[in-house]
Amino acid sequence: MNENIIQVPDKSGISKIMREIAGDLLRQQTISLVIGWEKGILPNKSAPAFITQSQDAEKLIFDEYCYHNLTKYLLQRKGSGLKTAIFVKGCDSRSLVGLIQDNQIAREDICIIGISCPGLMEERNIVIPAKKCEICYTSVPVEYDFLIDCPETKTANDEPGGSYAHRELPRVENMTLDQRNIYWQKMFENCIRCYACRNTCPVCSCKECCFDQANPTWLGKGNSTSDNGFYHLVRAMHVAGRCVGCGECERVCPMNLPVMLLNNKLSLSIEELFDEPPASLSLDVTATLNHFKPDDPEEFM
Amino acid sequence: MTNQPLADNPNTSGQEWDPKILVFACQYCTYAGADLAGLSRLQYPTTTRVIRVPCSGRTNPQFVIRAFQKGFDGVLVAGCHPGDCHFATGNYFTRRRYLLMTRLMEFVGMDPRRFRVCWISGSEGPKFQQVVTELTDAIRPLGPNQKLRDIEPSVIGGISR
Amino acid sequence: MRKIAKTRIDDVLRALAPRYDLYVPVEGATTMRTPTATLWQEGLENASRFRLYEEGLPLYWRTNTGLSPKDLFFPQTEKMYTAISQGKTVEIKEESTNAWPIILFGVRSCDIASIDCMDRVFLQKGYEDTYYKNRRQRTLIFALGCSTHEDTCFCTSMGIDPKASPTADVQISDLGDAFGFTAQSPSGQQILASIDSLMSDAYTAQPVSPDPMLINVNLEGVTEKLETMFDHPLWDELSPRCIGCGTCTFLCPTCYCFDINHKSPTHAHIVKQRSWDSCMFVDYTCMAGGHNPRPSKTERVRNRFLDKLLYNRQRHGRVFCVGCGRCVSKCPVSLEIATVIQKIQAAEVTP
Amino acid sequence: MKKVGVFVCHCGTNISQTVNCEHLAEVAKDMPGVVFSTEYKYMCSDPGQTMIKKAIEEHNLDRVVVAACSPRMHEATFRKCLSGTDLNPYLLEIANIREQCSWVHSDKNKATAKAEDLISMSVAKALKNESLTPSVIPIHKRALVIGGGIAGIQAALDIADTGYQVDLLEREPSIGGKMAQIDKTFPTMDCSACILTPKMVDASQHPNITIIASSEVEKVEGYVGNFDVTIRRKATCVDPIKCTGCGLCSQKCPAKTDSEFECGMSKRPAIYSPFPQAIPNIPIIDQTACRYFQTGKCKICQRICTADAINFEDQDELVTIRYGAIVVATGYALYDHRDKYGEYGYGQYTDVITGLDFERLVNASGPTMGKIKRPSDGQEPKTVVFIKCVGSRDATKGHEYCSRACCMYTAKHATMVRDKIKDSQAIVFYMDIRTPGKNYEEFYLRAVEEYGVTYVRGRVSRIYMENGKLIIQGEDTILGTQVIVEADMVVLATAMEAQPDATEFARKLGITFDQNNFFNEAHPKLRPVETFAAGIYLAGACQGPKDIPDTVAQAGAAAAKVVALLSKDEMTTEPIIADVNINRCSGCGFCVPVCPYKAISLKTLTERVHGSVAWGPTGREVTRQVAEVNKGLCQGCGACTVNCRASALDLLGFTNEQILAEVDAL
Repeated sequence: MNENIIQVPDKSGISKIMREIAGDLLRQQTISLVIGWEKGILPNKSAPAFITQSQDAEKLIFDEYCYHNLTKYLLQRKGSGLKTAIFVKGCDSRSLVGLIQDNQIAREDICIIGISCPGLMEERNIVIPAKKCEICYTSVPVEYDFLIDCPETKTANDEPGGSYAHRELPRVENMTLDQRNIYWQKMFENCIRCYACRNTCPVCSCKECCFDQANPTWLGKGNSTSDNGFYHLVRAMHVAGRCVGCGECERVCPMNLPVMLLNNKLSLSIEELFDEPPASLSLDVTATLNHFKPDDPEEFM
Repeated sequence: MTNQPLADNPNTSGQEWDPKILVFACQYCTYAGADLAGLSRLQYPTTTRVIRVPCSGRTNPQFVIRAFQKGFDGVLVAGCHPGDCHFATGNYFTRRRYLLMTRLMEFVGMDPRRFRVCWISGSEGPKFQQVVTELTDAIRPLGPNQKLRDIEPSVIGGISR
Repeated sequence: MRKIAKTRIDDVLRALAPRYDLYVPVEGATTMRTPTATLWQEGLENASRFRLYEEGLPLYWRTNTGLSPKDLFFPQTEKMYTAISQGKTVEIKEESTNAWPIILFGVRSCDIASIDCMDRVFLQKGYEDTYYKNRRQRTLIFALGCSTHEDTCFCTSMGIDPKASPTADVQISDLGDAFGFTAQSPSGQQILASIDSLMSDAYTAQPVSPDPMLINVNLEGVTEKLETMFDHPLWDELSPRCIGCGTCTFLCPTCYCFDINHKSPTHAHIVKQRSWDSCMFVDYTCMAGGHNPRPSKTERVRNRFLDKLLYNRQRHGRVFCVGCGRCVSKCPVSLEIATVIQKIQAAEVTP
Repeated sequence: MKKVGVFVCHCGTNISQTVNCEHLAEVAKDMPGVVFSTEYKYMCSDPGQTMIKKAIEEHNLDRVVVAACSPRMHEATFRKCLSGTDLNPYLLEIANIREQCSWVHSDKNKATAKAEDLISMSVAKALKNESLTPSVIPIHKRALVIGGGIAGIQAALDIADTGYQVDLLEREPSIGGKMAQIDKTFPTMDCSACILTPKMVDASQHPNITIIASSEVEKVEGYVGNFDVTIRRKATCVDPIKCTGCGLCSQKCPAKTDSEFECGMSKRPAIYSPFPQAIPNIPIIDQTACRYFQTGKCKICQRICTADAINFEDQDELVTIRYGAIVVATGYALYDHRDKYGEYGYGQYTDVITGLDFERLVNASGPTMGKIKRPSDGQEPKTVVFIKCVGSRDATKGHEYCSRACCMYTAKHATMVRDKIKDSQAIVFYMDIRTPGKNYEEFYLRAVEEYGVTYVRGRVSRIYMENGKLIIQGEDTILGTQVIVEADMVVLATAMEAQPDATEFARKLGITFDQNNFFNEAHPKLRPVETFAAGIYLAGACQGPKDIPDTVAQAGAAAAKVVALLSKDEMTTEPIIADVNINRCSGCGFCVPVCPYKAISLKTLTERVHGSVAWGPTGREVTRQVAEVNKGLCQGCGACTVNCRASALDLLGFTNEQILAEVDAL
């Protein structure tokens, strides 16, 4: 049908097509950078790759360890007018839409090469699907210029609400208030505030984060259970209605904290309260907290 | 009271403990309602503190968490009734934001009785009295808030003594 | 060498715990010391780390812990003193010190090497850091030789023997089904003597050796090469990938940067504290006027690796990488030191 | 180091009876930053204010905290006091220890402890206060009045008389509005046209008034003093400059359609002026009725027009004009009972008419030349029944509110029936009689006593036809009996309601509306003609149901506000507004949709990037967008500050730092 959709026989064929497209784009010289993945230091490690020369396109790969949501790297080119091509999985594509909606990148500056994602694997245990795939809403990118279509594509949860199925969510919701408190106290206590979750989050696109500011001092440099709680709750509110569920925050956490759970809870609440679809599925929706309905639920009389 | 570190908060035993309540009041409705409560000499607990904001839409959820961190036992965010906002739409955004915020707070184990959002108009002096009194009464049996509270020592990890 | 069956290691810990503050490697799952801690077990596992020993804690003996033991001597946030204003006067309250002895039990060779790095910074540079010293000088270290390794480990490349740490007070060796204990200092000898009744002889036992490591890097000549590489295009090539988080620095057992700040629980009351800082953070070198001498990631990434491999060698006499593999494992974007050393070795330099 | 002075007021004994003011003044001295504190019986009095001024001078104070009554009471007073010194008035903070402390607590120790906390909160905030300066915006000296009814005409005349230019915008072909359709006015029984048409003529001849008829507001941009209003002049197909108003075209036009002005009770041509006294007296072509526009053939009007004024090619035209102030006088619509009141026949009985229909029936220039004839057969009705509150005070079918004018005009109508038809009977069904106006009660009594109008208290439950007669079935709640009346005609007093497009129009202007879609005044008592949008004022029934005297009075009031505004060359705006730190702003634009005043927009910056970024922007120049706050439009609500995740937006006077300082102070 569409000439920009390239069918591959199975997932092992994806890398080859990626190299071809990237090489072509760079040769045409309208695009000066391609962001994709390359092989890392270990067999179960892949890493972001930045390709500027067509001959380097051979480095590109796609395998079950290409977790990285690359879209936030586009902010480094913000406002330059330079054209960038970027590879996205289904989950990544939503954050790309989010970045466009947040006025951070211009659609016309980006060439989106989508990969309909055959699923990722847990890095430490190569037979278990990656955690982020459990809350997958769409493995096929929602926005693309080229699509590498892989028949092994599967979406874990394509029914409504499925993307809120963080494995911890029902368990924590069913806890008593005190149990939940202990659960989160522990999370906040163990957090080392390395800010990996924030820095990797594609909807945390602020120029200067409020947690880094000295005036006002929302949060000091010191680490305490209370301050860590402040950080996680506020971050959850800041991404409320915009979190695309790419799961990067939880993947990058060096302390293995269930960071994504708070966001997942809020996404679920948004669907229940305001009957709004998951964030950034298309370019023409408004973020939850940027509008209201006069007949929103009233609980505060 | 002011010059004492908060860690010295009186404990739950004894009748006289009243929870510390912080109210964020919009200046056009709730703050006026609180003033009206004063004009009508309506009595309410002395442990209520009001911070005046122009509109409930100015009340950043970050202020609320900060209040709990700093040792308040309950927080009330109050503004004009939806539709009556002096700034037309401010409180509709407040409502949306705090519908989420209340769920988030409960999800992390904060007792929902400690955190309320309420619409109190400038003519509802008695309602102001009633809401802060109810809030105080509801929190009293729960004791001082420890959740999210910034308790010293702030050391995490490390050799513990 | 004396030994005890692995299944009876709790006997040793139980015997030591009343006399020392005993810190042991604990799995992430149940580090919450509360009666309801079990609710955590079925869920996600946190990173393992050292905790004060308590009966029933699930101990982690497999490899090095997720979080290095550096926070025991150099806590992430440490209270320095408290200032309380009374009227117009200010009263300063210093933190009290303590002499109770500490045992750090089951530390791996890489982390022991990192403690040596920290000692060089905090104790041996002509100035003794009182906060660090107070904890360090009353600590006895029980090293634990590795019998296996993570995929990400590369201590052998850094010249470290995963099975032996001569500077530890006691060396524990993995004998398969038992732990073997060898005293390496008089204090170590004393402690071992006090628990000798729990153990039996292990004359012939050989410690289990780990398999060869998957990551091998060549450190040779790296320091010297880096001296010429300050303006090398390599940094421009590497830095875009960095996301500027503090994972590498906070997990790194040899990173020692801190920031002195304060918090005011009330406005009449200030706690001066110091907390870990990360050179990967944008505001790390930001000056009061707003100027930042390392304004972009290129400068920050360059600084981190020059610091690890060049500056610290010049300043403190050794490379500040012990091959623990934590950054290799946890850097969200695989911009870790092993890869970087390989790239440095491969880089072309014009003399 | 900042130097705070604390001034504790006793307020006579209002504060001091439950709060130990001397103690407060004593402990305040030890609060961080405080260098001076004192107490006094009445801080707001002259000696009190002098005390503050002297202390500022003697102790070099740079922040002032007054612990007294509510800031809503005396913040302005004390700010004024500060502006008489070297201090900026916004360096003041008030601790409310009266309304929110001494008056609501009785335990003196606890109240004093609370007052101490309140003062330390204020001191903590004051330490973060900064000098704020109002900004100055120019005032464009031209006003726009939207709506050419009596409200708009009056407002335009009043503004124009003071020498300012006014544009009077009307969407119909002529000004005059509803009042032009009314026959007589209560309680004086003046001929409505006789008092309205001179005003219309005045307006058309006034050198400062420009009437823009057949036009609507398309778009409103800008802010007080500087509104840029885009006006759509609808295609009328008649050149207003060439047209002499001879009326020949209307006479010869072969197409006929129902006359809106006559409530559909007579016909008008397709090229028409709505009524003989229309101003401007230029006909327009109704394209939906015009034979040429419908069939492509005719053009009779063009052929006979000696002035060559007919232009079938006429197109809508957009013009943008700048105004300093806007008066909204868009009037009301009448409640349509037909689809709601089944019991009154859903409009199927032609002899069940509305009050406005009746006005045309009794008007000498109306369809019956002033003879009361019923629409169905042109017979003179002998029994006329009036039903009040149709759609008013009826939450289930219509509106909850009272339409205010119906009691009086029904009395007027009933009087006219009795007056004009000698042997007639006028029966009024009512819920209550409301006559709150000068000479209104007398007028009603005259209807009952002199004219013999029968008033029946009760609702009509049903109207039906029997033997050619309308049978009105209702109850008399005073006698407690069923009432059945045979009538020839029924007149319904239908409710006044908001214009059908009121909400859409309000959004265009950025003003608010109430649950009934009437526009909101800024304060129901104290700012009855202002809206929340500075520079936009209300006149007449668009704000709520009103009779003519109230409408005219409100129009005059709105005009006075406009004149007060236009008389200044520039105005200062409240400095408590949002402020952008562009270094933090990422241009995400989340602030834009939450601003109720459209005060925030994004602008594009070009700047140099420091440091090196591989494959980053070449030449190190990037463009980026940042938020910009329009100081004239911002009203200081602060909604944007919360939606700004990066705290790039802050609200001066209520900054994040200030509020956090208050939270932290306890």
